[in-house]
Amino acid sequence: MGLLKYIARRLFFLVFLVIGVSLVVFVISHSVPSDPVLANLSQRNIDNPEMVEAFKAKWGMDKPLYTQYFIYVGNLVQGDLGTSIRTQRPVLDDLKDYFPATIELAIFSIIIAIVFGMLFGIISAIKRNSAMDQLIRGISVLGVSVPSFWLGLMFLLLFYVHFGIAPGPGRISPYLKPPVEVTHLYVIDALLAGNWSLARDALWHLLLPGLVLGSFTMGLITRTTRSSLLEVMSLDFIRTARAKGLTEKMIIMRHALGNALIPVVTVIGIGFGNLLGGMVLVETIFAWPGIGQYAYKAAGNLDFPAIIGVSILISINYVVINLLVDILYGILDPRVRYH
Amino acid sequence: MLLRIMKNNFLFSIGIIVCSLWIVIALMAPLITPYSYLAQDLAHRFQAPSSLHWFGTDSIGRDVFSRVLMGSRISLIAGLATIILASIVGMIYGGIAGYIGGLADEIMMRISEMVMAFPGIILAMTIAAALGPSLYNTLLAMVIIWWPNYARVMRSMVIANKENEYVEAAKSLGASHFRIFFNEILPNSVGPVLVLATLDFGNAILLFSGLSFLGLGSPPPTPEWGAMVADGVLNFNYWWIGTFPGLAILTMAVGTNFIGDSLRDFLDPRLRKEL
Amino acid sequence: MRKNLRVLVALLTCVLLFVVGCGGSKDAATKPEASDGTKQLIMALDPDYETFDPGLAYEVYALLVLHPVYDTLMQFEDNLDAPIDGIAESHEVSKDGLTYTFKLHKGVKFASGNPLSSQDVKWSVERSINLKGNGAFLTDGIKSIETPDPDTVVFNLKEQDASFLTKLTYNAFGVIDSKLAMENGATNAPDASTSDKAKLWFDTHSAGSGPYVIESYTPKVEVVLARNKNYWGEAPYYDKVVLKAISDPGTQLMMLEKGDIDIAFNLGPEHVKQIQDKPGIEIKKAQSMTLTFLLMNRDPKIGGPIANPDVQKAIRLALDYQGMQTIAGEGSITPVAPFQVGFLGTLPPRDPKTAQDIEKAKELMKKAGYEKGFKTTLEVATLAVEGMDLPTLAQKIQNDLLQIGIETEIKTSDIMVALDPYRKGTQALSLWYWGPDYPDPNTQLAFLPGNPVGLRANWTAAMNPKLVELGKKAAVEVDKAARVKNLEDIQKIMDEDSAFDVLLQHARHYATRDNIKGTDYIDLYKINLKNVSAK
Amino acid sequence: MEDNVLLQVQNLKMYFQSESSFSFNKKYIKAVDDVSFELFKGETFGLVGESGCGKSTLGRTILGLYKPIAGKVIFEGEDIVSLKNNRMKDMRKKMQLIFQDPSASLNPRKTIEDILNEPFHIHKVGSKVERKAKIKELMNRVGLSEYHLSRYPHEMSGGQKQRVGIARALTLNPKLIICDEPVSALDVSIQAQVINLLEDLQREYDLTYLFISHNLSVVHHICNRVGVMYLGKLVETGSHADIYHNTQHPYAKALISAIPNSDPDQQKERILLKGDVPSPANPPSGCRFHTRCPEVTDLCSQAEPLLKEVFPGHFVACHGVE
Amino acid sequence: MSDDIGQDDLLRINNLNVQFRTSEGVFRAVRDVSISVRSGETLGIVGESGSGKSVTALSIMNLVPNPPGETSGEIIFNQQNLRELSTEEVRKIRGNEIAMIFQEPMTSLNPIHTCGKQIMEPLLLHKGFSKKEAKARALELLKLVGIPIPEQRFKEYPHQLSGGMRQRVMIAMALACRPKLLLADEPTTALDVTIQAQIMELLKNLRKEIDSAIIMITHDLGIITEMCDRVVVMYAGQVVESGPLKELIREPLHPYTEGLLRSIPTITKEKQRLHTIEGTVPSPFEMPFGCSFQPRCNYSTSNCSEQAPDLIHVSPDRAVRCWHHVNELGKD
Repeated sequence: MGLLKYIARRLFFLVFLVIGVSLVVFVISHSVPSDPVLANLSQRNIDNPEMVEAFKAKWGMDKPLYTQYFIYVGNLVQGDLGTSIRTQRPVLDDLKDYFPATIELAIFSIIIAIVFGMLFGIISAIKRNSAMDQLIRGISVLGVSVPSFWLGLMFLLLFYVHFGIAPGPGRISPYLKPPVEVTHLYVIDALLAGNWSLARDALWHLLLPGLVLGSFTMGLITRTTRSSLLEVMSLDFIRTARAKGLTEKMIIMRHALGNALIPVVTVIGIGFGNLLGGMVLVETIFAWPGIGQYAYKAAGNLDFPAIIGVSILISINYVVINLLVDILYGILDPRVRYH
Repeated sequence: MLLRIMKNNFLFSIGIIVCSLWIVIALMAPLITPYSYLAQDLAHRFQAPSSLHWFGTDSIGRDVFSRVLMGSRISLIAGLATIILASIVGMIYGGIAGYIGGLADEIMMRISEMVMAFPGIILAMTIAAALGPSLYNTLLAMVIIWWPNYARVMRSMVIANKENEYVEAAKSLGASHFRIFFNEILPNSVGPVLVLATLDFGNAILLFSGLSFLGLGSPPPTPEWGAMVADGVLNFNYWWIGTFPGLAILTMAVGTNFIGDSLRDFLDPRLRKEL
Repeated sequence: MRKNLRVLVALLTCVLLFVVGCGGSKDAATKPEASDGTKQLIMALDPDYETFDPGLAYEVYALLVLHPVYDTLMQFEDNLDAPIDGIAESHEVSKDGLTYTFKLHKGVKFASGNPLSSQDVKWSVERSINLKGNGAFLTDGIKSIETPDPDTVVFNLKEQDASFLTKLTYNAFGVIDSKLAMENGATNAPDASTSDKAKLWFDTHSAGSGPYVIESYTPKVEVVLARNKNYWGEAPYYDKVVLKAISDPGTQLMMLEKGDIDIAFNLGPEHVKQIQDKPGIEIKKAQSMTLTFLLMNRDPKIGGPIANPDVQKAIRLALDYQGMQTIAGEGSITPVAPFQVGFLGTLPPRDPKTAQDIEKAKELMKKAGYEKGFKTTLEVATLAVEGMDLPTLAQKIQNDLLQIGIETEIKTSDIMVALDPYRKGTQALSLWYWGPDYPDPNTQLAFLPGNPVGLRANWTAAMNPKLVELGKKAAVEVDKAARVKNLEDIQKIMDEDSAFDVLLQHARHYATRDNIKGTDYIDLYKINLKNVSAK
Repeated sequence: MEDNVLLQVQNLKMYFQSESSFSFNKKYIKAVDDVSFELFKGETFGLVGESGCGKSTLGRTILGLYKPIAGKVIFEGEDIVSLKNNRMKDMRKKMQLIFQDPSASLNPRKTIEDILNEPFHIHKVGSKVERKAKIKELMNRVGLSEYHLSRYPHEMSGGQKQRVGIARALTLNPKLIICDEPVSALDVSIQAQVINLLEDLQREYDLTYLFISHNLSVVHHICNRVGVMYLGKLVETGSHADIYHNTQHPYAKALISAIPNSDPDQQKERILLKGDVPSPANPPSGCRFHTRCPEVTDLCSQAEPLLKEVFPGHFVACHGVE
Repeated sequence: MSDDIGQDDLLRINNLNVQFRTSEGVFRAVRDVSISVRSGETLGIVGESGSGKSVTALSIMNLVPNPPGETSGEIIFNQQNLRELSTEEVRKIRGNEIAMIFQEPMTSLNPIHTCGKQIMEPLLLHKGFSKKEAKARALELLKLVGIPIPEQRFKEYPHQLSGGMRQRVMIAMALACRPKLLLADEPTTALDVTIQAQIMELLKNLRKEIDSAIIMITHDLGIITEMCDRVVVMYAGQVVESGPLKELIREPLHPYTEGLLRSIPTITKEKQRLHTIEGTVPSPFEMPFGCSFQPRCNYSTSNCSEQAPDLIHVSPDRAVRCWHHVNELGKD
């Protein structure tokens, strides 16, 4: 019951979030010295006042800002995010097209980050202060320190261009046809279609961008797992477990790890949020047709409906992920009470 | 204390050495660069690394080595400015929210959460696109993205310290809110925020270079590392153009993170406790 | 506990195996022939198209896709001087130059199987007019369209227009299957700009009679064109053409080297150099019609010292054109005035070796009273023009101007942001590029004082009445020789007095695998996809 | 007799909200619920009870650290609950608090001298020289040396820190000191030192103590009168002798019998209470003790017993006591 | 040092030393401690914080954080020197033959496992019970320690229980394998007075039912008095006095014990000024010369500050570490 109430509260917050985010972009859009009209009409049409008026009327720009905003929120309530000035398509359709690519990559890299990060963190904590520990800590620090755009460049240069062992940019090899879209996640769609080679190709294409994108989160998870495990190992109930005669391995697996994972879950949430932020850079390098590139283009074109759309999407995503993290928290830690 | 930690901690020592090196380079940059970071030489563009140009030359024949060295100044300044400004804003905001508590706190924290939920890099891009890319606008965007972290830490510290008995002691002596906040709570709360800020330095440099990679930093010919990597992507097969500035970002971030990581271990009393 | 560990290890092994297995089982470096034997052309480009609605599209790469999909009355084969008949069998121009009559090929069918008639032509053009899209200005001169019979279309113009046949090559005049289009929400009604609902449909479908149809379009990913089975002309070689959206030239290059793609279209001069000796690759170079120029404002309130004509001339003399051509890459040239080499009446380009004259430039600065120089801002948009990074060029200019004492601070902004002050004429000194609206020198007259581009530098008609007069003459002159004379005079005057300095006419660099042909450059279409085939 | 009263607490109620402020059905923790008692000049009044019974909250509410939701705290004839800020500040000089945890009650970033100077700063009293003299005097009085002044709290032992806390409470010459478990955190041998010090100071400075403790032995030793609290209620008050030798309330009886016996020869009958203390957020109906009371009757769960004077000066709140 | 207590001792600690190397120097937490416990008896170890009583208990279980703890001496349990056994062998004794109850029931139980699971754990581990058997036994144990509705508590998490209940669960857990020796480290300190009484009563009753020896470690002489047969008094890492409870309380031999007894306020005593032991416990890094208690001792003589006294037996059952008694013995 507490949980449901909590979820309801978070969803209630979402409403404010969406309003807040859209308001911020609206305010920015009003304070912009340049005019999206000029940015999106051809040179010839700019000189034609009739065209400009028509354009403004079409996008509601002839009305005062607050009216525009109310119109926007009104549409939003009906699930209409407006139409992108740049692509002239409903923003919602655009997001539907771009988001799955981003999500596929994000999920892949978060899996890599979690698996390796936790494994490294556990080894590092168990072998505290050993050479192994130092090595892993070094790697994790490298992971959080390496600029993703540069790492992407280096990976492509080395593994694609130089050694030719990794696939190039894009979601699948250029000569392949994308699978019939069901979930819009290529790997899964290809598997659903029973096309193994395509699934493999799509997965293979996820590797480099996934590694690049996940490196930061992996470092973060390694670090947190290590320190959290070390901290838990110094707690009283570990002493109790020892007094019961449990082996070190049992103590770590049964008593320490479960408790140590609790803060790691938070970090995974943060990491997932970071992934979406880092997308812009990685997608640029890997020609990944995702939300990051869309946002980049939208920002450059002052395409405010699109910017708001992306912002809302990512904000909602952030809240949802945090909500999932909180729920997971409750599963991992019976002490958690939602309020 | 520094030496004592250094003696026992290999990674920390590396961090200190790397960072000091970069600080020295940044301070002395104009004296030690072999060429002017602006000098163009179209006859010698795209030169591979050699004894003349250690890191090669770029698309208009500038010495990449000199530009990388000069670039350290911008990165250091950007990193410092961001964390200082963001931590000041965050500390004030979080301090107030935590001290007042109740509904005001709830509202203030929801607002900061909203900022955190807002995709930072998109906000930065929008600001840069709207106001034009420049160092100041980029810093502004970074501070806007960054302050809620500090606000959160500060708030939780203030809330924790507010419950301390020495605060009650001051209250029972009749101290004003102002005095309690500035004299009792603040000095005991800033520590973790400052630690967080130190740890964040590397992240700030990374974010800044990412933004300048997207062309949102200061305009050319400023030798910004991120922009130089972007130049390297444009001139793909001349690997040195992008590789060295990227390595510079990496080493600086690694250095600060080594320090931060070890510092965290050292300052965390739960890990430090020996009994 | 052991269970947990085992699960973890198993999970990890799975991930590793999968990853390694994928890598081992597949050779990323070769492009296998499609197993079903379909012939497929893959081209990588950095596209700017936003829509494939022929009535709305007006982007640089729009015609690359739309030309092979929608037939037009006129088209270019290889020479931009002279358009030839497209779906029109023949055409006739009335004596007064106001009536154009076209006879259509008989028995042409759309890809849908619907027959193509003059009604479709009229409907399509009227839709373009009423949609008021970005390319609609091309239709501005049309007074009325008549269709005396199903094979004949007559255009009545409001006034003489020497470039009307050229304009007809654009997709705004592409012939749409009106029946099919109307089924999908299209209309040619006067209020089409609001009542037409077919844009989204057109983005992923097509209703043309060209050799290809749009099979699918995934924004930011690819456009797939498939062979039109009902095509009336000679069938193209490829069954499918895939246009991959890959914005980064370096990536395009890598993929071409690997054989993943057949054409890498957005290469810079430097990229080309890198693959000069690579086997299996053919480097293509062509004269592009894109200009890069420096805008110098004539309004002292905006430009300050820049507004002084002597200073502007000094700047023209101070720049190192040879160096700039090095940056822009082999094949780039520097026209004297904003008229592209390749158009009718264009003067031979500057000799880059002698064009720079610092001494003279300094004298002019002294004459203007700025012997000690001054400070100003150089505004530039962050984008690449024909593979050349504009901010890089700006840094070169910054360097050159320093020699005559002009200290500039570069201000970069996104193109969409920079366009605003540019169009409002509030930039003192800025670096811009220009592509012709349609392939005719008349489109360049916009640079003259008092004309739209001229006014962006606040170069008003009053400042050079002679030039204005010459320009007016050139616009209406029908006689070819007189037109050439006129245009040459304009260029000569502009070499002496102009608010612009044309820096470069770019070369277009691209590369293909060496086993294909028919990939020659033609500015309007970029590559005429219909003509591409295997060697 | 009335002149002797220093402090009167009348029907004091202090509730805390348990849910966050956005919640609609607010729950309250009734930490102090309708408590009344008096404090006479120069006496030591002991307040005993288990953790969560509200004794510390009561002490802090009397001091004005919490704003009570109802009731009066009359100090020297003036209700301090309704006092305005300035008057309240003056009043604070007369009432001071000594804390349980000497490490937590001293700001770790200040030297002992700073800590002792703070009361003067806040109230802007005394010249520099006067302040210095007073601090020195106090330091000597609580058994610390002058060289301790430059130390930081973490450089001192628990007993020494508690002495600093006592010295701080004395700087402004208060009349009432609320001692909140002042010796609980100390080692046995130090505990005795501090208790003796408190007793000496009371005599010397004419202090009145409100002595809050869970340790009935300590309270037995130091207090003249005692109040026993259970779940926010005062269940029995009376003189030292009343409480320890004529115990009336079943809870007080159980509490006293629970004290570990320090005489190995004396075997005593222990009253063991069932179960745990219920949550103050949801206290039992009627008599709050009825869930654990060995002498419970039907009435207990229905009606709340009032504090009645069963013997002169001896008040008990129990249906079973006539 | 000779130890003439019989061979029937369940546990005998001989000359135990534990020291920690810290950045401030070497901290000798336990110095030359010898203690013995017979089967079935309850031994109290009393001392103030820092007296080394908890570390002594932890060393028996080999639970002293190691490194940086360094231990020497013998710990003979059941004729085996635990210090010579392998880690694996000691582990098999822990929780099985020797069990321990800790002070903080809140932090000493794993918050993410149910109480039942935690009680079952040693049974599954040491006794090879099936899950079903273990559960049955766990429920039995819960009943034994006086937990109402054991079936429900079995499924609950520690945070759902009150402090007293948690301590009962801890006790149930410790008793699971019927240990021969139970170490209770301040088992009631964190509890409220009435709950403390409940737990003490429980332990007293259990002592009759289970036949384990108990070592009760506490700072509270009251608890010792109620529970123990024999008492060991520790000060600054050393045993200063030991003996049967009643004798020791009635006639303390060491000045520290005497001071301690006199400084505790009790409700049975008349109200009078408390006796105090002046000064504070010495810092472990700055141990005074000679007798550790000498700076605080009222009877201190020059001898006391020059040489450290040994623990000497004044009678078979009683030992004290004080020069005055050495001298007295010498006189006799």
